[in-house]
Parts: sequence; structure tokens; C-alpha cells
Amino acid sequence: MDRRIFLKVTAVTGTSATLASCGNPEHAIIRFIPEEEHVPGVAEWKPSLCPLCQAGCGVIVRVMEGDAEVVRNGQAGVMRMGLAKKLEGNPAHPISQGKLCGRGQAAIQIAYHPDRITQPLKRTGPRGQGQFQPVTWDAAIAELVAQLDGLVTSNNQRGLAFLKGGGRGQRDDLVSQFLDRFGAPPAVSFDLFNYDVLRRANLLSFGREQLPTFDLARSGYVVSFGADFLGTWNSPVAQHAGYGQMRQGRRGVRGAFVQVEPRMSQTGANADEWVPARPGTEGVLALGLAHVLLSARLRPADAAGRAGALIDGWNAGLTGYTPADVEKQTGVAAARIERMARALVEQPPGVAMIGGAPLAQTNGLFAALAVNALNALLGNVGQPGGVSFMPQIPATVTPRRSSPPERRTLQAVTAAILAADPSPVQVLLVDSTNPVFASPSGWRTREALLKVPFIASFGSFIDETSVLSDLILPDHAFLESWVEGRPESGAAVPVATLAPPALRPLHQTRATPDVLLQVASRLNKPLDFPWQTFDEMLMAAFATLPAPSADTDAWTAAQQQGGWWGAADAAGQTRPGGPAAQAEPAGRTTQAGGTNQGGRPDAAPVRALEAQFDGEPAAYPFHFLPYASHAFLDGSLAHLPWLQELPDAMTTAMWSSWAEINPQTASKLGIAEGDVLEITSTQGSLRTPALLSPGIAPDVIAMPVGQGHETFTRYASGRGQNPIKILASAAEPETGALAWAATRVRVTRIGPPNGDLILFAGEMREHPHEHEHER
Amino acid sequence: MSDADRRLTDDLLRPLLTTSARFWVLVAFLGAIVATGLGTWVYQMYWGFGLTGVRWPIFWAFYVTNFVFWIGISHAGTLISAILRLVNARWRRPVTRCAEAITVFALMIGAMFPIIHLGRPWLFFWLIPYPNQRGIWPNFRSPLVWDFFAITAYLTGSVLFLFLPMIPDLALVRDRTTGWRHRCYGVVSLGWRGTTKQWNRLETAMEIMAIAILPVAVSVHTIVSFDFSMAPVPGWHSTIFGPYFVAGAIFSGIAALIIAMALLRTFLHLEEYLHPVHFQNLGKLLLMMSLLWAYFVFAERLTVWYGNETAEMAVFRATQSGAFAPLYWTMVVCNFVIPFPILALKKTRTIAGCVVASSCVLVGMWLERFLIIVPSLGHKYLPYSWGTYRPRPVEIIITISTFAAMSLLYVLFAKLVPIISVWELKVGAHPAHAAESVEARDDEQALFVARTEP
Amino acid sequence: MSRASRARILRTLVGCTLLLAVAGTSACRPANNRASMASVYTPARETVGEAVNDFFGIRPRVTQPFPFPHSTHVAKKVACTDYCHESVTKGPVAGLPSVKTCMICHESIATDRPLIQQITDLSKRGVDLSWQRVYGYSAQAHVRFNHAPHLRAKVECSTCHGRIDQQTVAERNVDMKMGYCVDCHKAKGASNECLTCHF
Amino acid sequence: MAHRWGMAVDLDRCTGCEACVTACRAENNIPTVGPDQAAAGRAMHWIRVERYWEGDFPDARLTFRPVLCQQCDAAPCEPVCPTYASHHTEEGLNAQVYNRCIGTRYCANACPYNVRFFNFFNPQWDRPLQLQLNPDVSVREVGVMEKCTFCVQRINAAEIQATADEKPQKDGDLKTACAQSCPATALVFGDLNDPESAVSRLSRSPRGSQLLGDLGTQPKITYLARQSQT
Repeated sequence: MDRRIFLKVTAVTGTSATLASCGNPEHAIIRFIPEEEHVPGVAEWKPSLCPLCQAGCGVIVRVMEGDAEVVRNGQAGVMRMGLAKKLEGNPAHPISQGKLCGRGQAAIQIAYHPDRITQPLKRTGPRGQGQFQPVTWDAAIAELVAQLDGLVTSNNQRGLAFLKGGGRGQRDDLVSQFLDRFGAPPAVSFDLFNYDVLRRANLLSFGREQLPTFDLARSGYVVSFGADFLGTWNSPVAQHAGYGQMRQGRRGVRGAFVQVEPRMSQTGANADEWVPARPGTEGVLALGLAHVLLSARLRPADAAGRAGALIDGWNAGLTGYTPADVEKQTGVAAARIERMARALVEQPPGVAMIGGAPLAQTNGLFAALAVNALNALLGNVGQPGGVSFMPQIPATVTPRRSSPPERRTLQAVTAAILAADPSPVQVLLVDSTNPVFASPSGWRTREALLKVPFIASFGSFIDETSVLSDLILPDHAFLESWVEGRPESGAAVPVATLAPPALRPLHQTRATPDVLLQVASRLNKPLDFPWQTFDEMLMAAFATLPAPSADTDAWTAAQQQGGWWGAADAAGQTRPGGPAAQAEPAGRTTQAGGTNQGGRPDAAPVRALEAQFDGEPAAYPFHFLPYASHAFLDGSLAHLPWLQELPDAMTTAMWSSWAEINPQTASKLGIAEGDVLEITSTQGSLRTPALLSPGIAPDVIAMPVGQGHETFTRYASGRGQNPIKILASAAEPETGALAWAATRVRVTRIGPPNGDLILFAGEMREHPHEHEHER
Repeated sequence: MSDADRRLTDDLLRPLLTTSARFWVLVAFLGAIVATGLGTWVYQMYWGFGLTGVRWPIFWAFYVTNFVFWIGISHAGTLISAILRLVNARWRRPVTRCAEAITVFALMIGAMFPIIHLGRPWLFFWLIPYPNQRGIWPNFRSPLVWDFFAITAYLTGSVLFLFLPMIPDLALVRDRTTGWRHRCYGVVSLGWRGTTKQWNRLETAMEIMAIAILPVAVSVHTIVSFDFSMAPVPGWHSTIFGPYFVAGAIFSGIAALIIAMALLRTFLHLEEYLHPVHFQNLGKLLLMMSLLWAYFVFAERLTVWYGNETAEMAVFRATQSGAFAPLYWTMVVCNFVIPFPILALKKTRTIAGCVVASSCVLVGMWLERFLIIVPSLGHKYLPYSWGTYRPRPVEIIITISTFAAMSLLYVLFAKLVPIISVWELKVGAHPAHAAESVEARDDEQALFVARTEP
Repeated sequence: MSRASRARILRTLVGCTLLLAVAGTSACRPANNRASMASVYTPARETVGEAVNDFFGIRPRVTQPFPFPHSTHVAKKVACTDYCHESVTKGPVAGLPSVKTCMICHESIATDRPLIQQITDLSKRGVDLSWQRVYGYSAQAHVRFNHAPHLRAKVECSTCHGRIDQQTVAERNVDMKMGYCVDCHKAKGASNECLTCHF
Repeated sequence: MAHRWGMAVDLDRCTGCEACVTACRAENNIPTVGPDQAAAGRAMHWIRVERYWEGDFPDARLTFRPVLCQQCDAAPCEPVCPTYASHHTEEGLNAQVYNRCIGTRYCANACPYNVRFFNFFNPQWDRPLQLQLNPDVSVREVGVMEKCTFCVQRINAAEIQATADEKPQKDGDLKTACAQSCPATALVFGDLNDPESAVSRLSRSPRGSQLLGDLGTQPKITYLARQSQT
């Protein structure tokens, strides 16, 4: 936005200014009779669920009366209605415990976003041009129904594909049932920063295909391998609460914490020790620690049990993982390894966690298994201060297929589409995911989607994926719809978050689950669902849960307090339910996903694998480390102005993207702060400002994911660069998960600062002069 | 009335009575610039203060620099002419009025800047204590309120000090004009008839004013310096600021005066009345102030460096060797390195030499004020919040237009009032001065001799 | 150059300067005369005129969309807090009734009157009356008035709202200048700290 | 007894997550200024998380420090304001009265913490984002200063409530938006006049110190030092 435009809008003002101030009558605007009663000036708090990440924090919404511009039966006007003013953590919720991260609080801007899609849209221009025309809901649904009926008549039910984000709960359950009943293959879920590898590892090691929960509040010594657990990883808010307790919550005890990662993350900045190990060697380091414990007889080898048995050479005492050997591979001093290992047992309870980049290597699964084995060896699984698995509520109200659904990665699907002609996928439904932006160019997702004859999107915004669709059926904002979630980690008790709509819809949107149910009923061969609307389904689901008290039932109680959860035990402390503690605490709990009922796949011991990187070290001397942006995660939040203007915790950058580079390296390459760099991988190149940071290894270039959108609202479009584009499409072989940290790059200086890097802070050091002296 | 007197009167009243086209061109040119400045200010008020380069954490910059600068310039006149009057330095006579005019106009311009720099200028009157239904008064603890009083007092004083000795000359013009001019000058000359009584009254009044204005003048710039030294900002919070600012003010004031005189001399053909002697003497004054300034800067810098206090040193480095170093050393060169030799050597202390030196000093002193304000604000205690500043067009335009305004006011003044006090030159026009008049004539002649000798 | 032409030039110059100066003072608040259903919300004034009015405390006359007779209702023993302004007892704001509220009574009462029929018709169409605030403050006064404490302090409604039983549509018959509030606060020993009302 | 609102910031708990920054923005109607203005140094953050690097790779270390208005008892911003827009209340808050502010920006210069921000232009919200604005808080206009108010709207509301139901406020009932949101409970807000309140107890901690305390500003915010393992 150049200054002229800026000035223009600065001066322009709206009617609300008038409404607020002296009353001159505004004849122009019609005022509708309010549909609900509110006491003006008095706030009401309603429960809801934060939709932004899989953590599933329960929130409360501050609702106050206000004037909103709405459209009622085709006429624009003003109406007095309850409006959401602020999001806070739900104090009663076991995961958020009354707290909420910055992203979660910014989620309120989704509901009020100026670029929200306000009504169904039908494509008019060529695909990707973003030319749409509004259509009525009936027309839109009719069109989608026609497409599906078409598949049925041509007896090609498997030609329907459903692409969704990660997530668990009734909504996803409804989708899978829809596909199941229709006869389509199960939904493909795509999420750049997914947890597939970790879930798989936990399944193998502990029989729980689930994210781990950490009882940090009572931990003594935490070693985190790349897990940004205070930023974006797993269940940040719950982990924050634990962290605060761990540091200063106990008299005389202060939990220690070591972060192993080549680029200091915001989490790493809080660590007592930062260990920049070589990328891809985290598993080796974990086994190095285990080796010390074993060789020093600090823990018996068999304590690791099955998790240990999975590691090749475990019972032999992990010969070949002596500190000396490990130092060679990881670059971490042998003495340091010794010290860390001893601390793990001397400052009990010691616990290790792994996440983020280490799992996004070609040897990610091995690393995860190694850390699992280390935890098992430390005997902290399911124990206070250790790692555990949150008891799960069955995520379904109808019996699932007997056979576990086959897993399909997006990569596989796009490959299939591009391979066959005509495309095996005839109708594609996309819900809350943006693979065109968040998948490496090697997958050619865009070309694949362009080959699909009909795409319908449920998105609320025109993004790189929905812009390709033929039909857009905009979903409600989460505050306007029934929300339900079944978090898999972050608390000690089973949790099912539930909330009715907190506000009336502002626009002509419809809740996607309701739309699916409508479509299901309007098909020539209706998929006979037992429910008309999503809330009926939720009611049925919650009917199966035990009532918290005699005078109420789970359903009504859940709506009031924002969800259903098993009681914490008498001590009031939330003891994590480990594998041992399956049956407790409250009601029916069972293992996650239902994919591994009872049995567990017996896996052969895995051998340490060398991490494979794309690109010759000679030609591409640097490891390229894209990381989940503190503000935007995988880029799905880049459209929120609050988050755009939030100074990045480490760099204080706003409205920017940048590449972090070690100062020594920079001076070698003649690069100064803000200089424009060209970062080139085998897949392509991008240009972005350099940001010199002492917190990154000399052979690593790090870049936050999230910016670089082509089309994603006025705030994100054309802003910054998207590092995913230059990632190689390497994958972790077992799970097929994208190894997004397995790319090498080269860096060249293109020119002086071009003003793209906007920093809030002036200086990076408290005593800049003294620092210059030291150097 | 002697021929000398008549010639003198004719010479000095010529500019008033005959107007060349060149005058109108000049007025139009300057007027245009001033108008642009005013327009820019309106533009800035309309859109918001954000049009300037001011930013977090540097909330004062060009406008406050100009404020201090112009208030400084204002110390030329009144102070100088008052002192010279009191010590009865005869060579002062042709100088005083140009000097006092500078004071008044510089004050008027300087006093505008606190308003221009406000976020909401239309509310500036809240600085004025007046009874109101809210029952709220200005905060008398605030140096800005002190400023308000100091400047109003000084302005009133200077206007009187300028006006009093003008009365006889205005009367003179009245008698030489006809029509509407006659009437106007009649009004402003307050019915001066040149009776002994009036002469005595005038003399007394001027004596009183001369004495009264000195403390005011000193206090004004001390208070301006308090705007800075009262705030706990590294580089500002210094006890030396009072005298430092006063010295700087007189320094820049004399420089301005020299330039003004030189211009008048050439444009109004007053060679006979503004002699090299005057420049010589003012040059000596300027030299002294230059030394004084250098001393103050040295003392101030040395203590900071020796004290080696973290925050202070950050500012010190920024100015001495950091981003502001080029400006800083330019300042030193302009305020000392160049003027000192020129003014020290009798050979170079010519009119031209003095003008060169003065021009440098004006530049240097403007920079000095800028370097006091901006680097300090940019380097306060928490380095996270450090910042830097670049001026934007609105600030530059408004700054330039104030110089035009100064010139415009001066040109118009010279047009309407004899810029050199006629009656003071032809002392003896009334009995009270008979005695002095002889000497006066003498040194007048002495000067003629001095000038005619090669 | 003739005397006349000189005078002209002089006049023009003086004119321009004055003009700019006047413009300067009149553009009191940044505002804009392009009044339109704008795409941005800002506290800026719509027009320079509005800004000037606000600066001098000149309030545009409030014209209500409907000639509601307070007097009649008060005479009919309808208390202010019964339905129309009931929020005043619950929260900081008295609240302005919607047509719904009218219909509570006028479903049955006085249904034959033309005005009542207008109301009924509105409620059928789902359209509400957009009442204009009579006691609204200029947004830039940053005043936050909370009724509850004043009611607790036994301040009569009439103190600020006048003899409403003698008015049809409410008139602003107390000039709500800051002095008015301050005096009362002084008299009642209430806090005159700025933050009590301005935040 | 009058309240004396204060805060304790435990730097050993603070993780630099910046939940407080967004919470403050949401509660106090702080506008986003957009990239151009942000680049021009006009971004507004009533609370910011300062980060300072120490040392170099591989021994680089980074510390976070949330900085907001310190609500000084001897506040440099107060005496310099010519109109009392910035002044001290009975409860010891550093008030900023927008309608009284004429925009000299002197207070911002005098503030050693640089926690005061100026409205260089009229703030703006692309519709309908303005529907989020908190009706309990003013929307500031061009030309006025603003800063952290310790969520005075919450303080006033709580006081009115307390008098209404005639019972004193309990410690912990009243929280500023930042303290409420802090996931690690690093920010603790409360009444310093109540010796038993959490904030009072923390303020007495041996780890406690005040930011730039040696300037004699007497801040009401106590920073508890981050501890290190070695």
C-alpha cells in the first residue's frame, strides 16, 4: 500500500463514527429488529474452542452488544447483536486452564476479517484467476449434489476425494462417515507440520498412536530435541503452564532444561543449555545418552522394555554409541553428553521429548524411537514428571469399519492424478487446508488440482487452493458454529470440548458439517444419516458419555462449561494416565484412533539411519531449516493483521519474512543485516532479506514458514517469501511424511537492504558497545 | 537643521519613500515561500503529524530544533543593543535597531514552532492559564508552561524595546509623508512632537527597558534549555545546559545580526552608516562567543566521556563516532574551526570575512540544536527501543519557509521603518544632547577619515 | 510599476496568507468531506465542518425517527425502567428500546392509532427505529458514563434528563458540559479524578 | 484503604511467547498501523517483550523481558506534561487522559522506558474488524499519546462492582489483560497495599529488582531475575 492510498483511507471515515458520536440521523441505513436480547454494556462469557492448531484449547468468548452491518433477506442494514470482543482461555478447561496463546487470541479476527467469503461463490473466469460470482445456497448445494450424483451414475464413487487438515473430532468423523457411506476412499489429511512420524513411533514403542503429554510441572531435567514446546509444538498452552511450574512453582526445586537444535528457537531461548547438534543426528545423540546410562549401570537395559527392544543393539549396550563416537557424528562434546546423561538421572524425573525438525528428516522415525527408548529407559513413562498418554474418548458415535482405513498421503494422491488420464479424482472437496501453498513444488500439487474436473472448497478465504475451486461453500467462522474437539494430548483426563455458536452468523455462510448432511440427504441415493444437523450428531455423541452429576447430563453440562472431561483425581493434581492407566479416570476411555485396537504391530528392531539430504554439500553448503512461524504456524494465519504486526519473539520482525544466518558465515559471504539474499536449492530459489543471528549454526540457514502467499487476503498477499517452495520432496520412508528439514541450499548476496525487513527493535544486545569490544 | 542632518535624513528615509520593482519581486518571492510553508502546515494538520519523520522513540526533531534555533537568534538584538546601550558604546547607534528587529521577528517565528509541533495544535490555548468551567489549569511544573511565560514576557519586552526608540523616527516619517501614510505614521508615532519632556521620558523609558530586558533575555534561553535538562534523558540531563544555551544563543544571534547588517548595507546603500568598524567590533564579539561555545562543548563532552556512564556514553558514541558523527564534526568546523581564524586575524576580520564566519556559525548552531535533541532521544536507556530519524518533506519545507518568513518580515520592516535610528545618529537634534552631539560628530568624522584613508 | 498594480499585488499576497491561515484553523481535526459508506472505520470526522462544530461544541439538532410521546407514557404510569430502559438497573447503559419492546404493550393497546399502526407495520417488516442519542458525547471527549453508581448515589433521573413527563421526544435540556458533572461530583463528594470518567 | 496496583514479572517463567502482547491489543483497542507505518517506526505495543542476545555462537544466550508502563511513583512523564493529560492518580496509576492531551510528546521523551506511543494518524480498522473493539475502552484519535493503563477499565469496573455488592475485592479477581493471558503465569497483577497479595509476596522476593530503578523513578513493577543452572 503506497502512502497515497494510505493517506486516502486515513481520512475516510465510516458511519459507525457517527453512530458513536453526536446523533445526526442516518436515514440511509435500515435498522433491523434485534434477534436476541442483550443487556447493553454488560459482557457475557460464552465457551468455544480454538480452531487454530491440534492442541484444542477451550476458550471463552467475551460477548457484548453492538451494532453490526448485516444482510437480512437480501437487504443490507444495521442490527444490534451480540458481538465477540475477546477470547480468553477457558478456566475450566483441562488443557488451556484459563490461558491462551497469542495466536489463539488473534483467532477472533477470523470472524471479523474484511476479506471473508460472505456467500457461496461459483467460478466464472478461468481457474486460478479468482473470478467468482455469488450464487444462492440452494444453487450451490444443487451443483455439488449433481456432481456427486454424476459419480454415482457413472458408478465411480471412488472418484470422490476429500482433502482436509489434520484434526480429530466429530466433524472429521462425519466426513469419514460421509465418504464411507458414499463409497469413496477415506479423506486425505494434509498438514505441513504434521505429527505422523511421532504418532507412528509412539505406536511402535508404547502401543499408543497418539501425541505424548508431558508432566513438566513435576519434571526435574528436560532434554528437548528440537521440540518447540513453548511455541508451536504439540500443546503449547498446557506445556507453558507446566513449564512455569517447573521453573518456579516448587519450593527449592527448579527444573532444568536443555534444548538440542541447530537454530535456537523461542523455546530454545529459555533453555539453560542450548546444544546445537548437527541436523539429523538427534537420534544418535539420544542413544548416546542412553549408552552412558547403560554403561554406567545407572539404569537397567531391560527397563526400556519394548521401546528399547525396537532399537538395534540395545540389549548389547548400544556399543558404537560411546560419547566419543557420538561426538564425531553430532558435534556435541563427549563430556557434555556424559554430563547431560547423568543429569537425567541425578535430577529426577528426567524426561526427553522430540519434535519438529528432527522428525522431519529421512531418519525421523529412528530419532523418535531412540528418544522413546531413552524415556522408557529412564522409567518415566506414565509416571509423574514424565511422558504419558492422555486417556481418549472414542471419537465416534457409530461403529467404524472393521478394517483400519488405508492411509493416503497427499503426495500419493497428486502423483496418481498426474499419472493417470483422465484423473482418478473427478470431484475434490477441500476443507481447511491449503496444500497448494504448503506443499513443496516437487509434489506439483497445483498442476494436479488443475487436472481435477470439479473442485469444491469450504474455505472462508480465497487462498492458493480455494482460488482453484469451481465452487466455494464458505464455512461459518468457528465462533458462529457448533464446535467440538477431542484433543489427544495436553491433559491428564479425557477431554471432549464442545460449544454452541457464540454469535449469530455475520454473513451468508453455512456450517460445513450441516452442508455435508444436507448434500447427503439430497443425493439421488441419499446417504441416510440419522441426523439432520451437526448438533444432533454431537448430541448423540455426548449421550454416550457419563453424566458429570446426577441433576444434569453430559450434553447440557458440556454446553455450559465448554466441554466434557473426566474428573481429576482427589489430590486435585492431574495425574497423567499412562498405558497402565487405561480404564481410568472417568467413563469409557480407549486407545486413540481406533486403528490399533488391542493388538500392536510387531516391528523388527530398527537400525540407525544416516539422514539423507537433498543437494550436494559441495554445491549446496548449507542446511535449510524452515520452521513453523511463531505467528503464522504453517502460513494459515498470515491473514490476521494482529499476527502480522506482532514482533517476532526472536527477531522482532513484523510484516516480513527473512533468512537467519550466522554472523561469522555472513561476514565470510560479505552479507550484512537486511541485505537481500538469494537462497537456492535443487528445487528453485527465492530472495529474502538476511537477518544475522548468533543463535544459529554456521552451516544452517533458517527461515520462518508462513509468508509468501500469492493470494490470501489483503494482509498476506504478495508479502514475503514462502520457503516451502524450494523444499525437496524427500520423505520419511515409513510414514511417507514430508521430510521438510532435509534440503540443502546455497546462499548468495544479491544486493543491499530493500526495506522488506521491518524490525521493531533497534538493538539486539543490551550493551552493544561492550559486545563489539569483546570481539 | 544642518546639511549633514538633512542628507542623513534623506539617505535613511529613502527606502521608505521610494519603492523599486526589485522590492516587489523580492516580497513576492519570499511571500510565495512563506505561503507554501503555511499551506504545508495546514496539510500536516489535516492528515496528521505522521507526515513528519518523527517516530518512536524520537518524538522531537526538526520543529523543536527550529524552535531552539530561532529563540537563539532572537538573542542577537535586545541583548546586544541593551548591553551596548548601557555601556554607551557609541558605535552601537546604527546597529541597535536592525538588532532589535531581528529579536522580535525571530521570537515570533520561534514561538510558532511549539504550536506547529503539537499533535493537536488547535488546542494550544490549554497552555494559557484561564478560568474555565472544567476548573483545570495548566501544569505549572511543566517546562513547556515556563516556556510559554518566558517567551511571552520576552516578546512583549523586545517589542517595547524596539518600539520606544522608533517613536521619534516614526514622527519624522509622519512629517515627510502625506495621505494615508501620513495618517498611519501619525497614529503609531503617538503624537510625538519632540518636546524636551518627551525626550526625557523616552530616555528614561529606554534606560529602564535596557536594564529590565537583560535578565529576561538570559532567563528565556535558560528556560528553553530546561525543556531538555529537566528530562532524565541521557545527553539532556545536564546542569551546564542553562549557560551553554544562553552562550549559544548569543553566538548565533550575533552571527544573524552581522549577516542582516551586511545585507542592509548593500541593498539599502547604507555604506556611510554601517562602517567596517561595526563589523570589526561585532566580529570581535562573535570571536569571543565562538571561544566560549568551544569551551562549553569541551566541558560538556569531557565530563560525559570521563563519567563513562553507560547510557550517556551511548549518546556520546553516536555523536562522536557513530551515525551522527558527520553532522557533529561539521558543527565543530562551522562553529569553531572556520570562524576562529577568520575572526582572530585583523586582516580577515573584514565585512566579507565576518559574513562568511557568521554564515558558518548559523549552520553550525542549527546542527548543534539538532544534535542535542535527536541522538539523545534515539539512544535512551533500553537499547531495544533505540531508533533513528530521517526528516520528511513537510518538515523541510516548513523549516525553509521560516527563513523566508524571517527575511520577509525584515524586508517589510525596513520598508516601513527607518532601519537605522535617524535621531540617534543626528544626536543634538534636541538640547538635551547638545554636549554629546559634539563628540558624536567627532567620531563620525573620525570614521569618515578611517574609511577614506587607503 | 504603477501604484495601483503594487497595491493589487500586495492585496493578493495578504489575501492568500489570510486564506491559508483561516483554512489552517478551520481544519481543526483531520477529517474528510468525502462522506461515504467507507470500507474503514476510523475516529476521524467526516467533514471539516463537523470537526469545527465539535471543536466549538456545536451539536447538530437531533431529529428522532418517530414522535414518541414520553409524556403520555409517564402519565399512563409506565415507569422508565419498566421495559424501555430496563437495562439501567442491570448495567451501565440505560438502553434504547426496539420496536419489539413497543409491541409488548401495543400488541393490544391503542392499536387503532395511526402511529401505533406504523409501529406494528415496522415490527411486521422486522425493521427497527433508529433512535438518535440525545445525550451522546463527542467521541473525542472520551467520556464513559455508567448509570449504576449514579442511581446508587440517589441522583434523580430528572437531574440530567429533565422533566421527561413534560416532553414528547426526549430533549437535551441539561447542557452536559464537563463543568456540570464536576460541580455535581464536588457537591456529592464524588471523585473528580480524570480517570473516573475519561479512559 | 486505597489500592496500590502493581505487578510482578517473573523472568524465570517468561518464555517470550507474546500472548500478553496480543491480549493487550485485543483488550485496549490498539490499532495495527500496517507495514508502511510499522517500517516508519509507528507500530504500537503497550507491552513488548524485549529480547537481548548475549555472547556468540555456540555460547549464544538470549533473554526475554516484557516491558510495559512501569506505573512509576516518581514518573518523569508526569511533571513535564503542560496540561495534566499525564498525571498521578490517588491509586498511584500513571493516568493518560486522551481528551486532555495536546500532543507535545514531552512525556514520551521523558519516559526512560519508551513505553509511550503516539497516534501519528487516525487509527483505522478495515470493516468489519472494528466490531471487535472493546466498548469499555476509548478509541484514540490522531495527535494524542497513549500507553499501558494497567487496564484501568477493568480496575474501575471491579471497583464499581465491589461497591455495588458491598464486599471488598479478592486478590486475583482483578487481572490486567496481559496477566490474565500469560500461559506461564510470569505476569502477576495485584494490590501492593495488601501485604498478603500474590504480587506483594513476589515483590519481596530476593530475585526481585526494578527496571532502571537507579533512575529513581520508583516503578510499581518488580522483575524477578531469571535463574541459571550453573
